[in-house]
Amino acid sequence: ACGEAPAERAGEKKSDYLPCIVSDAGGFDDKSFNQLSYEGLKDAADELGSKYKAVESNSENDYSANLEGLTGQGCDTIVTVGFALSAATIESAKANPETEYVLIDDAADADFDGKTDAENIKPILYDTAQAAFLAGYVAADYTKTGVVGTYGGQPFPTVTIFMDGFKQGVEYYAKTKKKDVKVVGYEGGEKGSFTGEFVANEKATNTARQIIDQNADVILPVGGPIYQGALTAIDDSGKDVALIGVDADFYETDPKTQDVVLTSILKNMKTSTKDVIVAAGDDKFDATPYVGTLENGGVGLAPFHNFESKVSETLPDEIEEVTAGIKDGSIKVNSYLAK
Amino acid sequence: MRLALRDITKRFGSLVANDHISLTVEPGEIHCLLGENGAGKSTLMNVLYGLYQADEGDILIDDEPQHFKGPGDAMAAGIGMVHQHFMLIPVFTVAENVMLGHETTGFAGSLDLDAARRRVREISDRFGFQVDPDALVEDLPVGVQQRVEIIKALSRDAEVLVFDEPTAVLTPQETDELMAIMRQLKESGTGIVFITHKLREVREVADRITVIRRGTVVGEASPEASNAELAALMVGRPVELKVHKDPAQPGERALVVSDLTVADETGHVHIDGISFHIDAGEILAVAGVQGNGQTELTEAMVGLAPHVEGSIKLDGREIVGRSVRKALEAGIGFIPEDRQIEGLVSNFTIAENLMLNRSYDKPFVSRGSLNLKKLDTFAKEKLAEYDVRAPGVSTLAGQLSGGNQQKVVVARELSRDLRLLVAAQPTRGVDVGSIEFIHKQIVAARDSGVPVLVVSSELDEISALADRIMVLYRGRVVGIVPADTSRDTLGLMMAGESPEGSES
Amino acid sequence: MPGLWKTPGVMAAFTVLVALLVLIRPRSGDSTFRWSRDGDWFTIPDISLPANGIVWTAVALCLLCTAYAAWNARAGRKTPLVLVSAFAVLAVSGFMSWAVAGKTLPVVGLLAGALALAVPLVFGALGGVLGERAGVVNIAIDGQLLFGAFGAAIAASLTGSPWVGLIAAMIAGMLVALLLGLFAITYWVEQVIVGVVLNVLVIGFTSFMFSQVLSENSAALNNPPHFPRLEIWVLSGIPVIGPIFFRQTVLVYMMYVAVFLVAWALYRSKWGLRVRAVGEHPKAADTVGINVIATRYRTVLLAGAIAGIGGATYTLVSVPSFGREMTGGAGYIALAAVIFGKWDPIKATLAALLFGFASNVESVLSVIGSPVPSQFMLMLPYVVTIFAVAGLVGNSRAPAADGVPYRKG
Amino acid sequence: MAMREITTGNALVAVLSVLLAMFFGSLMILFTDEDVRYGLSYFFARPSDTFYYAWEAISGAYVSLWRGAVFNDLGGTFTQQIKPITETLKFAAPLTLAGLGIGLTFRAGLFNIGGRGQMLLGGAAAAFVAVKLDLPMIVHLPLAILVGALVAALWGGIPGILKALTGAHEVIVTIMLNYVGYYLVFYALTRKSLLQAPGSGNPKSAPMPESAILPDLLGPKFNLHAGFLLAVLATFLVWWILNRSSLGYRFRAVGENPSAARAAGINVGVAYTSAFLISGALVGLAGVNQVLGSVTDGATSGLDAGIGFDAITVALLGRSRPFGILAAGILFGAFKSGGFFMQASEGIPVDIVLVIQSLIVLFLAAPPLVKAIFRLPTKEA
Ligand SMILES: Nc1ncnc2c1ncn2[C@@H]1O[C@H](COP(=O)(O)OP(=O)(O)OP(=O)(O)O)[C@@H](O)[C@H]1O
Ligand SMILES: Nc1ncnc2c1ncn2[C@@H]1O[C@H](COP(=O)(O)OP(=O)(O)OP(=O)(O)O)[C@@H](O)[C@H]1O
Ligand SMILES: [Mg+2]
Ligand SMILES: [Mg+2]
Repeated sequence: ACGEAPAERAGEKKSDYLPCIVSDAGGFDDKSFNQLSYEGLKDAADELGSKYKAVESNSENDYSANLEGLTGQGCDTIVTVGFALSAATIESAKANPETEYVLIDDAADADFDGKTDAENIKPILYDTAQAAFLAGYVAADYTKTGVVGTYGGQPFPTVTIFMDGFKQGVEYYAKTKKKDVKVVGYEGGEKGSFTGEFVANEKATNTARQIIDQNADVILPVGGPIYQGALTAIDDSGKDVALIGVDADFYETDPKTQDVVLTSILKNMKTSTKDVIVAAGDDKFDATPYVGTLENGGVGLAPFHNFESKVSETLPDEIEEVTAGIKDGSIKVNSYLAK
Repeated sequence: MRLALRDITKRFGSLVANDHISLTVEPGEIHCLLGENGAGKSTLMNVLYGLYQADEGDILIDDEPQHFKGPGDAMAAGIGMVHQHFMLIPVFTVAENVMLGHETTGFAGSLDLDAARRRVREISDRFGFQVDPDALVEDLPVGVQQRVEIIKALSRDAEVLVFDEPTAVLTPQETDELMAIMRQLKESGTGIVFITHKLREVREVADRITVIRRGTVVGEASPEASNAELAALMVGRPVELKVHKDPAQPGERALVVSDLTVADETGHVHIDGISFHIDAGEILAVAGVQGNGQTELTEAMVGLAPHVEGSIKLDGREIVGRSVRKALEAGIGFIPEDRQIEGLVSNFTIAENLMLNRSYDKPFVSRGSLNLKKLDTFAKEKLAEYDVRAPGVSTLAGQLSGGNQQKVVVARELSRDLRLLVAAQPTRGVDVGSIEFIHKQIVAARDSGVPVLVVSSELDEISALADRIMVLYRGRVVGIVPADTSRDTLGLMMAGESPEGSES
Repeated sequence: MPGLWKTPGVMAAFTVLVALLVLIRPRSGDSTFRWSRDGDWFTIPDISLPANGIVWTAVALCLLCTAYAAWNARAGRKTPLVLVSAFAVLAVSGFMSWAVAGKTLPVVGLLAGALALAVPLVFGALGGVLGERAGVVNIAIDGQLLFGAFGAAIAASLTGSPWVGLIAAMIAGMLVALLLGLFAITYWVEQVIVGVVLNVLVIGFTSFMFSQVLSENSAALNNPPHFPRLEIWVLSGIPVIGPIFFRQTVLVYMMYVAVFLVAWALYRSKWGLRVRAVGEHPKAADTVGINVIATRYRTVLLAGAIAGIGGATYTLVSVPSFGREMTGGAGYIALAAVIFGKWDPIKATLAALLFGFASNVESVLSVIGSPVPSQFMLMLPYVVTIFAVAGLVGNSRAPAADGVPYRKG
Repeated sequence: MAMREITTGNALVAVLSVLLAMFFGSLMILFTDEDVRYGLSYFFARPSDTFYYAWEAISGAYVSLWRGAVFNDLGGTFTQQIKPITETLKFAAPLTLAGLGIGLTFRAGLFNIGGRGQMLLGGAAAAFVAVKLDLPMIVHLPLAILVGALVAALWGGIPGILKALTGAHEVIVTIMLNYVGYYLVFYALTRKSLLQAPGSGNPKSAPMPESAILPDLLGPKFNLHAGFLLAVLATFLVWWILNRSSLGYRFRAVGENPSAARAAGINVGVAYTSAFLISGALVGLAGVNQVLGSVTDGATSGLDAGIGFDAITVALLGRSRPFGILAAGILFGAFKSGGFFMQASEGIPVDIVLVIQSLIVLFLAAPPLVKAIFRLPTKEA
C-alpha cells in the first residue's frame, strides 16, 4: 500500500461501444455456459478496448428487470445466456430495436414459426450431441469394465443433449464393434440420474459415487459445477476412473482435473461470443442464427492430453472417421437441434 | 445468624413494589409476612435472595452488609428459599433437582448421582419425608414437590429459610406437617420467613407478624390478633371473612353423573367410575388433595378430557362425547384451575377475553363478523360490576394482578345464562378482599338456581361455599358429606379414609 | 383415540402403495443384492431373488405387521417400535426389489452413501439440539453450515491445510451463533426471526463475497485441499460394516465421537444438567445460582462450532470448492431432524440418517435406472419424512423454555 | 408458541436501523470495490485518491439504489423518471401477498415455511387454467386466479390438517412440502399433457394468453399490473379477517394461548387448518401474480423466485400486521427494484441487498442495541 501514485490509471477504456451480458440463475461462476460466455465477452471487450457490463440473475424474476437495467445503461449489444432468458430477451429486443441481442442456447422462437421472433436477436445454439457422440465413442473404446456412466443437473434439453449424444456414441460403438458396453445413469428422455440442482454438493458427489459403484470407469457429468462431485468420488474410490468434461477443455480450465480427464466435449461459447461481440463492436452485427456443429467447429472434442498414451492407438483415426461420418450425414446423431 | 433488611426499595419502572421496607429475622424465629396480592412480599424476598437487586437499602447478616449479585451469593451466605411458584425442573428427577447448581462430579465432569441420592435420603429421613430420589418431579403430587423444594434448600445448609406461600397447594394434613417441620427447623436455630394468605396458619406458627400494603410496612401485629384484625390491616378496610349465605333451596335434579371414568392420553385412569348428582340451586364442593382427579373431573364436565366413559347428564341431556363448544353451549360455565393457562389469553385485552367462549355466535358475533361496540359496552359493564381494578377495558389481561385476572374469568363465565357452573380453584392465590367478592358471586349464582360444582384444595373455601362436600381420593369418591363436617374428618377423608355415615 | 391409530394408518398406506406398484407395473427378472466391496476380509456372495416373489412376500408380511398394529391399537396399546422398524425394513426391501428388478443393487454403496449424505445434517442437527436444549431456537443452522463451508474453503485454500479449514469452519459457525446469541439472548428478539434473518444474511454475505472476491481469485481463495478417506485398520475389512462405517473421512469419525459426546454430556455430566435446566426452566436454574445467560451463550457457541464442522464437510469433503448457496437448505432439513428426533441427540442423528438413506435410495435407483420418473424419485426423501412425522412422531415436546428469552426482574 | 411482537421503538430507531444497515453494506462495498483497492495500493502516496474512490463507490451504490427504486433523475422522459417507483410496487405485490399469508399463520401461532411450495402450486395451477382453456377475459382471468388460489390453499392446508389430526410439526411438514411441490411442478412442466409448452423440450409452459393476464395499471409504458391491486385488496381483507371477523379472533386466540382457546370451546384443529388454508391461498396468489402478471411468458419451476422465503422476513418486519406487511413489502420491493439498477450501473452484486435487508430487520427488532450503538438514552424499562 505504498507504491507510487500513478499519473494516470492504467487500462482506461478508449472505445465507447458498450457490450453487456446477463446470466441466468446459475451466475457467472457456473463453470459452464454463463462463465464461458462472460469470458468471451470480456475478451472481446479487451480486444475492442471498450468497457462492458455484466449482471447476474438470481431468479427468473430478475431477467426482464436486469435487461431493463442494462438497456437503461445504454448497452449496444446484450448477450443473454440460457433458454430461460429467451422470452425476456424477445420482449426487450422488441422494445429496443436499436439494441443488438445475442441469445445463447436458444432459438428465440417463442411462436415456433422456425424464425427468430425479433430481427435484432442473434441466437447461438450448439448441436452438442455431435461432439458428445464422439465422446461416447471414446468412452466405449476406453472402458475396461464395459460400463460407462453419466449424470446431469436437471433434465433440460441443453443438458440431456449431451447425455443423449453420449449414449448414441456408446451404442454406435457397441454395434459396430460388437462389444458389450453399457451406459448407466441415463435411459433417454428425462429418465436418468439428475442431482436436481446445478450445484456442486454432496448429492453430486454421491451420484458419481453410485455410478462408480455400478462399475463404471468413465463418467460424464453434465451441469456446470457438478463435475466437482465426480472428482471427489473418483478420488475416494481409489479406482481408475476417467472423467469427461463438458463445455470447455477441463484440462485447461480446471487443472485439478488433469489427472483424470479423458477428454472434454467442447461447446465453443467463449469463442463464438467473442467473435460476435468483436464483430458487433466493428458495426458488423449479423443476426443470422448460428448453430455450432462439428462441421463449423462450434462443437468438438478436446485432446486427450495425459490420456494420449492410455487410449488405444487406433482411436484417433477412428474418431476422425466417425467425425467425417457425422459431417457428411452418413452417421445420424439425433438431437432436438438436428433437423 | 441474624438477618436484617434495611430500608429496601425496589422499583419496577414507575411502580414502587417495595418502599423503604425494613425487616429483621432472628435465629430460631418464624417471621410472618402478610399482605394483599401485589403488596410486594415476593418482591422483597426476591431481593433478599439475590434474584432482584434493590434500588436502595441494605441486606445485613450479623450486621455485615451483603452484596448479593445473584442467588448463588445468597445461598452461599446461608439463605434458602421455597418460591411461590416452584423452582423445580419438571423433567428432572428429585435427585437432579436437588443437586442442580452444586453438583458433585466424578470423572470428566460426570454427575455423581449416587451422592445426590444419598443427600436426598439423608434429609428426607431427618424430617420423615418420603421422597424417592429417582422420581420425576412432574410425576409427583404438589405436596411432595414442595418437600423437594425444602430438601433443596436444606441441602445447602440454609440458616435462614424463606417460604413464599407454601401452603396454597397443600392439604390440611400436609399443611400441618409443614408447620411441624417449620417448628422443627426453628428449634434447630433456623430463622424462617413465612408468607401466606391464610390467617389461621399465621396465628398458629408466627412469632412475629409484619403486614405490608402497597409496598410499605403498615405495621406489626401480634400472633394473638384476630383474623378480622389481620385482614383489616392487610386490606385497609374491614373484610367479611365468612360468606353470608342462606341455606340452599335445592330444586330439581339438574346434573346426574354416573359411572364416570376419565383416562389420559397414556391410558392412565384419573377418575374411576364415580357417580354423583347436583340439584339446581345447590353447591357441591369437591375436596381433595391435588392430583386425585379433581382437574380431570372438571375437564370431563366440559368435554376437555380426551378419554371419557360413563354419563354426565345435564337437564337430561348427555354431555359425554360432545365437543367443548357444545358443552358450553348447553349452558356450562367453566372457571378453569389455572387462569394463566386455561382461563385467559394474556395478550388479549380484558374485553377480548370476555368474549373468549362466545366467538361463534351472538351476541358478539353476527354473520362471522365481530360486533365490537356491543363487546365494549358489555366489557365496561362487567368491569364495574365485578370491580376489576384496571385502567380500562382495553388493558391487556396479562397486566392485571392475579385477583383481578380471576375476576375477569368469573365475570365472563357468570355473564351467560348458565345451567351449570363448574369452578376449579376459583380463588387460588387471590387475596382476602377478592376472595370475598368471588365467593359472593358464586353464591349468587347458586341462589339464582344454577347447580354449582366447586373444586378447591382449600378447606376454608370448601366450608364457606359448600352445601354438600364430596371428597375425592385416587379418582374415587371417598364420601359425600354435609357442609358442616369438621376439618379433621375432611382431612382424614382427603387421605383416603372413609368416614362413618357418609352417603356415597 | 386417533393417536393410537396413526401408526397403523400410515403402515396400511405404505402397504397399499407397495402393493399398487406391483399391481400396476409387475416386474420380471431377478433382483440382485450385492453385499461386498474390494478390500473385505471375505466376500459375501450376491443374492438374487425373483423380484415379484420378494415384493409379494414383503407385502404379505407388511400386511401382517399392519394387522398386528391395528389389533394393538384396538386394544388401546401403542405400536411397539420394533414392529415399526420391522415394517420399515420390509416395506423398503419390497420397494427396492421392485425397483431393481433385473439389475443389481449395491447394498453397501447404498448405506455408505446414506451415511455420507447425512453427515452435514447430523452435525447441523446436533447443533440444533444443543441450542434448543439450552432454550435458544436455532433456525440459523443453515447459516452456520453455509458460513462454515465458506470459512473452511477460504482458510483451507490459503493455508493448504484442511485442518485449518476445519477450525475456520468452527469459528465461522460460532460467529453466526454469536450473532444469534446477541440478538436472541441479550436483546430478546424473537428467536425465529433472528434465525430466519441470519440465514438470509449469511446467504447474502457469502454470495456477495463469492462473486466479488472468491471467483476472481479462485485458485488462491477457493481451492481447498480435501480430507482423504481414512480406512480404519482391521475394522474397515469387516464385510458390509467395514466399508460403510470405517472407510470414511476423518469428519465422519468426528461425527461418531460428537454424537456420542453430546449425548453423554447432555445426560450424564454436570454441564449437560445445567444446559437442560436452563432450557427447561431458566428461572429455577437462576435460583440455584446458575448463570442462565452465560450458560446459554456458551451452549449456543458450542452448537455453532458443531454446525460449523457440518459446513466444513461441503468444502473439505464433498466437493473441492465453495459455491453460492451450496447447502441447498440442508439446515432446514437438519432443523426438521431436530424436531423429528424430539430434541434428543441420538434420535435426531437417526432422523438425519433416515433422511440420508431416503436421498440415497433416490440416487442409487436413478443411476441403475428405475421405472419411476426422476422428479418422483427426488421427492422421495421429503415424502418419507412427512409420513414419518405424521405417522410415528406426532406431538413432540420441545424443551419448556425453548425460544423464550430469559429476563431478570 | 405465540409470536411476540417485535418491540420496535420510535421512528428514530427505525431511521437509525436503516442507517446502520447501510453502514455495514458500505463496508462490504468498500472492501470489495476494485477502485478502492486500487487506491489503497498507493494509499500513503496519495490518500485522497482512496477517499475519493471510497466516496464514489458508496455514494454511487446508494444513489443508484435510490434511482432504481424511487426516482431516476437521469431518465430522459418523465415516464422513465418515475418508472422506478412503479417497478418497486410491482415487486412489492408478491412479497406482500405471500407476506400476508405467512403473517396470518404467525398470528395463529403457526410457522409457515412452505411459501415456496404454495407459490409454485398456485402459480402452476393458474398457468394450467390460463394455457389450457380458451375463454373471454372476463371469465378467464378470474377463473385462473381463483383456481390458483384454491389449489395453493389445498396444498397449504396439508400441514394444518396433519397438525390437527396427528400433531405433526408444521415446520417440518411445510419445509418438506416445498421440495415435494417443486418436483411436482417440475414434473408437470415436463409433460405436454400437463404444462409443458407444445413444441418445446424445455420445462416451461406456453406464454399466458392475453385473456388471462393481469391488466396493466398505468398503461403499457409501465410494468405495474393489477397484481398490486390484488395485494392491497388482500391487505384490507386480511386486516378484516384478523381484526373484525370471528374467525380471525379465533386465530389470534389460538395463536396466543391454545389451551385457553380450547377450554373456551374453540376448535383448535379447525383453526389451524383454516389458518393454513387461507395462508396457502394468499401465498398462492403471490405465485399467480408472478405467472399472470410479472413473468407472463410461461411458468417455470423457478416461478417462486425466492419470494416464498423473502416473505417470511417481510411478515416479520411487518410484525404480522397486515398494513405493516404492506409497508414492509413495499420497502423490500424498493430494495429489489433498486438492486437491479445498482447492479447494472455500478456492478455491485444484488446480494448486498439481502445483507442490508436482513440487518435492518435485526436492528429494528433490537432497539436497545441501536440505542446503545448511538449512545442514546434508554428509557427505564
Ligand atoms: N418483574 C416485575 N416487573 C414489574 N413489576 C413487578 C414485577 N414483579 C412484581 N411486580 C410488581 O410489584 C408488585 C409486588 O409484587 P409481588 O409479587 O411482590 O406481590 P406479592 O405481595 O408477592 O403478591 P401475592 O400475594 O399475590 O404473591 C406487584 O403489584 C407488581 O405490580
Ligand atoms: N414482568 C412483569 N412486567 C410487568 N408487570 C408484571 C410483571 N410480572 C408481574 N407483573 C405484574 O405484577 C402484578 C402481580 O404479579 P403477581 O404475579 O405477584 O400476581 P399475584 O397476584 O401474586 O398472582 P399469583 O398469586 O397468581 O402469582 C400483576 O399486575 C402482573 O401483571
Ligand atoms: Mg407473591
Ligand atoms: Mg400470589
